[in-house]
Amino acid sequence: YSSSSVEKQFEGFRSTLEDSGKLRERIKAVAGEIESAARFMHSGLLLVHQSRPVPEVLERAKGQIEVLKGLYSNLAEILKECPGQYYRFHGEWRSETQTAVSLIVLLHWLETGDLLMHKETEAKLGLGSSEFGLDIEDYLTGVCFMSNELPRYVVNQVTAGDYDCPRKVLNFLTELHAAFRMLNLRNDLLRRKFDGMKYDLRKVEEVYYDVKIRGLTANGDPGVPRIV
Amino acid sequence: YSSSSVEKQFEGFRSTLEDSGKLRERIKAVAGEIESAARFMHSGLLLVHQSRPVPEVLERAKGQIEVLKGLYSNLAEILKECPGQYYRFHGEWRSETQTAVSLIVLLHWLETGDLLMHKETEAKLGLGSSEFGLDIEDYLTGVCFMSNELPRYVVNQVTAGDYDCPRKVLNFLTELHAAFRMLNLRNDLLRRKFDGMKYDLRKVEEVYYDVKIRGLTANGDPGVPRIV
Amino acid sequence: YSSSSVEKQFEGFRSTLEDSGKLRERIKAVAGEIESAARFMHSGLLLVHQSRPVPEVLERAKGQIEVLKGLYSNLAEILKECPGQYYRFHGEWRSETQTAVSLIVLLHWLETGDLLMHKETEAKLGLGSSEFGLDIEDYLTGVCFMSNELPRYVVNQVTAGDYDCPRKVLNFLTELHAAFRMLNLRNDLLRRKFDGMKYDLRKVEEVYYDVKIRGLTANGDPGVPRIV
Amino acid sequence: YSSSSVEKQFEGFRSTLEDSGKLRERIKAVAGEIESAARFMHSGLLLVHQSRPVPEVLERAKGQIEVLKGLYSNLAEILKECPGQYYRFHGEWRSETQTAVSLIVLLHWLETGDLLMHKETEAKLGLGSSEFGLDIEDYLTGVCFMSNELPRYVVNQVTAGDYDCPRKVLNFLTELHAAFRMLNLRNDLLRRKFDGMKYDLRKVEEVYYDVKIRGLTANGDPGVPRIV
Amino acid sequence: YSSSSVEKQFEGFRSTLEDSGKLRERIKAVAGEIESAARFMHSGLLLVHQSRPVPEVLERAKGQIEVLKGLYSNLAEILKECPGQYYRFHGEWRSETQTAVSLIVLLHWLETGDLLMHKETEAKLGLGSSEFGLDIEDYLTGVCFMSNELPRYVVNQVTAGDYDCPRKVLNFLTELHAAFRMLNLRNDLLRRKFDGMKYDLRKVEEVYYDVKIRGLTANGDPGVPRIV
Amino acid sequence: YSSSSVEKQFEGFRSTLEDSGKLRERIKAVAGEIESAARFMHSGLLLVHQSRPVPEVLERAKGQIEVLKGLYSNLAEILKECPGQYYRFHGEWRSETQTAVSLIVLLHWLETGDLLMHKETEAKLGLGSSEFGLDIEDYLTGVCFMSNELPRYVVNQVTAGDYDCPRKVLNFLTELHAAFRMLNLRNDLLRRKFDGMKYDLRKVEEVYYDVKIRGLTANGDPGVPRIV
Amino acid sequence: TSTKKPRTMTTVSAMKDGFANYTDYLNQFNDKRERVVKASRDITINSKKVIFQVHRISKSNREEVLEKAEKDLAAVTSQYISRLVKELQGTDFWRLRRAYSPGVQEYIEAATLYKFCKSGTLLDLAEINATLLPLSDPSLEPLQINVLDYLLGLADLTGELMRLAMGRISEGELEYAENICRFVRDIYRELTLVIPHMDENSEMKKKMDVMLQSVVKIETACFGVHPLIYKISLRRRA
Amino acid sequence: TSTKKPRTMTTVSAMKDGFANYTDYLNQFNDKRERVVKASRDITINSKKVIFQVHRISKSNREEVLEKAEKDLAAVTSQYISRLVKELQGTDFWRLRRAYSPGVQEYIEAATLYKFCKSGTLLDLAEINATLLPLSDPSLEPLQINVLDYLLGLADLTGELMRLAMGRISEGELEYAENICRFVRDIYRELTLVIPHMDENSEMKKKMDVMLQSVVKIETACFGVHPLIYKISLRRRA
Ligand SMILES: [Mn+2]
Ligand SMILES: [Mn+2]
Repeated sequence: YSSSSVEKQFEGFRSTLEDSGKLRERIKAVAGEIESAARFMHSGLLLVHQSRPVPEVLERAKGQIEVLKGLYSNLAEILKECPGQYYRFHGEWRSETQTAVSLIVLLHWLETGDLLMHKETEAKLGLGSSEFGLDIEDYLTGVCFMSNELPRYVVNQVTAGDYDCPRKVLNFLTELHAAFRMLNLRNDLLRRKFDGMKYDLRKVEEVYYDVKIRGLTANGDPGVPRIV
Repeated sequence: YSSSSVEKQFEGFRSTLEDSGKLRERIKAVAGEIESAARFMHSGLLLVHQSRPVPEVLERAKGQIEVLKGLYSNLAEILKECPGQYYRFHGEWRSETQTAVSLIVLLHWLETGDLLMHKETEAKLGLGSSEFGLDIEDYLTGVCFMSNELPRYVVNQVTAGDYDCPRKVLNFLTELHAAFRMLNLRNDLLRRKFDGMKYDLRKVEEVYYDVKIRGLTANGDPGVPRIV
Repeated sequence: YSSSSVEKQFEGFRSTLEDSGKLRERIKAVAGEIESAARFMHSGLLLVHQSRPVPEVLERAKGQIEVLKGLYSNLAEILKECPGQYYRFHGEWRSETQTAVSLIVLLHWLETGDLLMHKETEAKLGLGSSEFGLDIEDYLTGVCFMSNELPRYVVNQVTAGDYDCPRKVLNFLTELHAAFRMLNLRNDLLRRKFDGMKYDLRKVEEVYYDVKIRGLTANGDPGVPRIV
Repeated sequence: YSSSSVEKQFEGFRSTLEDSGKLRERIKAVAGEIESAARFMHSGLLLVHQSRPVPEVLERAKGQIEVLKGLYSNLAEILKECPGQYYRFHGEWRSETQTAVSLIVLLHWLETGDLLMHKETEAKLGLGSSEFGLDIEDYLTGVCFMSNELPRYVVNQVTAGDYDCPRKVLNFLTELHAAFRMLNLRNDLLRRKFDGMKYDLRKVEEVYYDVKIRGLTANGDPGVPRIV
Repeated sequence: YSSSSVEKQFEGFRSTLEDSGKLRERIKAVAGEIESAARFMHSGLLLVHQSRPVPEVLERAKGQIEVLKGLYSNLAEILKECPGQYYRFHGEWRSETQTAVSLIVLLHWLETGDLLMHKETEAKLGLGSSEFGLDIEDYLTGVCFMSNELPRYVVNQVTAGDYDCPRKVLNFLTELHAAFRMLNLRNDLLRRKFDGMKYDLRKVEEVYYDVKIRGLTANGDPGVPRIV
Repeated sequence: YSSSSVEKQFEGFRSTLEDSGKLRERIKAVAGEIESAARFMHSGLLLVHQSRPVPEVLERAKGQIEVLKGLYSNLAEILKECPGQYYRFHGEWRSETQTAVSLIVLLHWLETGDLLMHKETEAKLGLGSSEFGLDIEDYLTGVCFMSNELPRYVVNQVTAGDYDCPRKVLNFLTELHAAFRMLNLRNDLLRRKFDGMKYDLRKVEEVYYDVKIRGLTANGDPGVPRIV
Repeated sequence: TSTKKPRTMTTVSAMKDGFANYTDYLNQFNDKRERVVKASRDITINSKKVIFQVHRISKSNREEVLEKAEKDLAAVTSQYISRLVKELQGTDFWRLRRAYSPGVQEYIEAATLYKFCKSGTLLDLAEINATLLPLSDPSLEPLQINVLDYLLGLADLTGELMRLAMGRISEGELEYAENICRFVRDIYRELTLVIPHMDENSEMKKKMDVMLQSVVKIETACFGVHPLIYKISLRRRA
Repeated sequence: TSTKKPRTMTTVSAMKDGFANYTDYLNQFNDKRERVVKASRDITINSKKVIFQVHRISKSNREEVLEKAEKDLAAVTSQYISRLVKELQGTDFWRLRRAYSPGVQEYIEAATLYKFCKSGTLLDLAEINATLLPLSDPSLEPLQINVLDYLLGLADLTGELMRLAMGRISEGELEYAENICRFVRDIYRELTLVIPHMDENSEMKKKMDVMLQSVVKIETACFGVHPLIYKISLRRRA
């Protein structure tokens, strides 16, 4: 048995792996920028909890979407160098993308009250070409993260005097939860996140209950006598 | 010293162990189907939290009981092949059965306001033959799981305007809790689940309190002055 | 809604659970006695490591087998009260039985140089009736435990001048190991115990070579009958 | 080198260890009875949450104090056999005693509205002799447990129409909390339990404000003597 | 309801708790010094593994016993301030004492080949007054620790040419192990430590085997033929 | 309270932290190169286990020391930009440096049989200026790592026919171990690594014992009769 | 062997000398670390006392409570922080950071809490460091608390502010509570932007989770009393 | 509300449609994953059988044992690896790596072990991949095992070689054992240089620790029988 042939073979492995290592480094750098842009956007969106005028808050956050779009285009460019290896490096931008999705979906919901669908989200991020798309499970995980923000939002909106907010959010979340239940989820992160959505739902139900039982509904639901 | 007798013995062990391995696989497969049917039933029953007309919700859920019945009959069939080994494989269908019990008991309670008895539950699942019955601790654990759903149900019912619901549930849960206290439970899962029932009770008490203090009881309990 | 039927049902549960609790306590008590008898037997058998005359040592140990037999008959008696629940309580006497098996098998090997078969072991313990037998995996685990004692035995026998012992043990263990390899083991503990057997084999091999190198074999210690 | 002296020494150890083992068993047995008596007492006291007439509930619970007293006298009797070893075995009755204390203190509070002092608790349990007293940290932990019951009590009392209860409990808890804050707590469990007391306080405050807002106080329910 | 009595009581608790806290601190400080003296002694005794003249090594180690004695007298002094609370604070000096015992027992064994008895160990540490003695389980644990040093000692002694050492150590350990087996140990640290002694015994047996099979025994044990 | 002043302050923090973040990135890059050079050196030194001619192996490894020296000079250069913050970034090169030290010390030992001291190691790495030195604990940890290689080295040297190697290594390790014992180590990594050195020592003792008992010592130690 | 022996002898003595030096060095450094840990513990205990004192605040005793808190805080600075200042020179400042960081964080917590209650503003790191200048020997580099410890202390402040808010709500001072709520939200938001730039931020990440819980607790409390309690509080004032 | 209702209606149906799509997609993908996992499991079981067969080797039965092993290995390739080939197209190759990696690693282990026993050389990744080419549909990108799985399989190989060496030593084939020892040392050394470049190398790091233990076990075994057993083995051969 000859040592030198082993050595030669490993020499080849090393150079192959070094190349993909360099690619990974470049991907990581872009993922870091995505994370930072998303964080900035998150920080801006947090102002919706502080009764700042919603349109103004949304306008500033929207600016970040453009930044994100640019970064994803960089990412797609890099991945063109290694066709078919999207999922080899997926871990590098996965959680960043989930966060970005959650923010874009939240922003859209604040604007329209509707859920931004997968294809629409892809479009907002400039993705959707055949090679570099938005993974569906990442999209769904992002939607779960978005739902986590809603209980806090409801509490703060009621405090700010919007007594109809709980009902609207509850309808939205109930619908969303029912839609998710159709999915046949594996025992992974997405499943755990979806399980967490149940608590958001319950929490919003309780706020709605608090509001109703205090007779605070906007249009004076006749079924509940107003006291005080 | 005869080596062939050792070999022969181990040959026998091999086939015995393989047989029981296959049996276990078949049992696991049925348990998986039970889990899936229960999940489907659960999904349907959840609609009671959304003020959907109860009878319709219950009707759909009842269909699943038939499915479950069929699956348990399959399980019983398999176990007939290995008499006396019920408890050897019990772990394979244990938690699935507890979930199934909790749903059937909840459904019955929604229909009648009564607790479905152990024998009745066994009957609904087509069990109760001397060989394959419903383990009492599994039944009791299922009842505990069922109690976990009640606080949320009460909250949503009050929101939907049914102010008499807390009183009814509180009576039911108090009774149930008192009955459980008669048991001398070992320090195991069932004990922990029962300990959790206390929190359900407390939560329902709090809702009842909310309703009463606001004078929202359906028939205007005269003991509590309504104030405005 | 009849509360008394609930109460009555739980009354029934209480007595059922108490009964099975008492049964378990009784089983535990017997298992404790088995453990203690096995410990005593072990303590006696340990003397084979100290060059005490083997027949005398074995005679004393054999006495304990009768004790164990009595205890297993008590166990079987108790289990007759709950037919079909062998595996429900199996955990209570499992590890005790594995120890007992290992000792009985060791003792038999010391006497005859042969492996005591499953059926024979069952017979020695007075088991083997259709209702209460010796679980095969327990038997196999006991055999693995027995193998763990052999390297030490070999070392001490050589020290005491029995140079033929390593060969005999090596033949026995090699055969046993080969037989075990035929099994497709699932069970974790048994699998791990079997994996450990190869270290026993290695150690015995080392002693065998040590002895062979020094030409210490052959000169036929007359006190030890040559088997095989 | 005399082996017999070693043997003799270990003979002595065996009997010493067996003696203290038996002692521990006897202590454990009594501790088990204390646990069971406390559980029974707890079960009786729980009825105060169900608007049962308080005096009747208390009367039944008081009976258990006598039982406990007898058990502690047994315990003290046993410990007399091993002077100076109170803290050696303390772990065996520690948590049982904390539960017992919590119940006795609760009962006293229900009767008088006052905190039962350490010395008084000791007296009720027949302790306080120089050799066997009630450990201060056990007393304090028991008091914390007792405070955990109060929020639920308040909720249920208000539901039952006793609108003065929140004020009384709030005063009591505030005072108690302030007193605890004076202590420089080291012990982990006690510290954590005390930290939990603030949630009890918060909950009672909420109920107090609820009741006040609705003007539900003042109209002096005659059945409940106003204290303070 | 007199709040001042509560306050006064807690004032008392505060000072009591602070006092016992200070006591504990002082005990901890002495325990730290014991640990340090034992470490120093250990470091000296280790030289026996390096074929240094034993008497010289022992002489230096003995000096540390005096230091330890002084420290235990300090400890006893402190404990006099809180009679009956030996076991309350036992945990603070427990493992340090076990180490100290192991060293003193080892030193004695190196000098005499005998096991230092419990009473003698107590005497060496200046303990044994009725109030502050050496806990038997601590003594036994120390003896187990001491046994852990013996395999290494035997290996190094054989390397240094003392071929009689394995026999002597083996006799000692066998005796000790048999003596321990008489005890009915609880399932705790001591039990685990004793279980470990088995491995020491096995290792020493193997060294003895090595020596014997090579005919290296000092006085040419006639039972083993020397071969070249 | 004004939001804008908070914002301004945090703006400042962010830019300060970003600056030191960039510095850290540069340090990490150099540390990565150090790791890679050390790994290369390690891979070369591993050949000593394969009976390759030692001088040749050492020569190649020495080349890497120069590479390391260059990298540490880069590191020192970067740290000049942030005086006094050596220990802020220490974690980035800590384990890499420990590995490098272990290799340099091993190489020196293979060449000379002596321990390379701290100052000498510093010099070999071109460190030792007042600002950027070799942390003493890193040096000591490196020495412990080096000791881990020795048992394997001894085994392989003996296999290759160098029967005097165990004695030499044992002397070195004993001395080293004794020197380490003088240190007053905290309960940290270094302490754990040092505790591990005990096993290296024991392992080398056992190899020495194996060699001696087989009479394989180079110069025929007269105290041990050669057999075979 | 005659040529070998002397070499071994010098080697052994070189090893011994070297390790004797290492021993001295480590002993001295460990002693210093011990002193710093002790100082840190004292700072923690006494800062906690200041925090405790601030929590005694109520509508009626504001002035006197804060006056005492100010005095206590000054005592912590002059008695305990000064001990740190003496120990931490040169590279020790970063090397021993783990040893003193808990104390400094608690000190930051106390100082910023006091300041917020006093003036409703966030005490700046620069202000804190300015108060430390007089403690240093003028000939040496003065000790300045680093940004990381300041931010970690600030993260803990939120928990205290939550307790403060609960107390204020109990006493009906809803506006005060709402002011706290705004303040805490701002700090939380700003920290989310700073956190990725912090050295080893896992500790901070944990604190941020706790912090978000505190923020939500304050918001929920404000929600819980709104608008009902508010009316009561008005009634009381009247 | 009349303007609102229709919008909500369409929204709900959009949501439903979207989720129906997601459900289909996930179901299909999960099914494929299941099939790949199953194929991987089959590959593992059958590769283990090959390994087991190789371990039956002894001085007397070399030829026949290896012949059977070769046949078994070919069967694994044609029956089970081919199933993988069919499933893994496009991005699925990397996406489902976790699902098939255990099987492929075991396959590598079996193939390299067989090759070493047969010819004493290391089976190259390129050689393995060449044997896979005929399995692929020629119109599609052919399946090629990736370097990572190859290296991970190689790391496990060491454990088998350890067992092999033990067996050889027992039978007195010391030179064979020493050859294994050299081979394993080389692989270990080469892997230490490759490991930092591997994707997510924590699994590999764990394997390297186990590997070093195997190397040391082989070395210690060689030491244990040297030079005493060696003489015996000579005597036996004579
Ligand atoms: Mn704090
Ligand atoms: Mn393998």
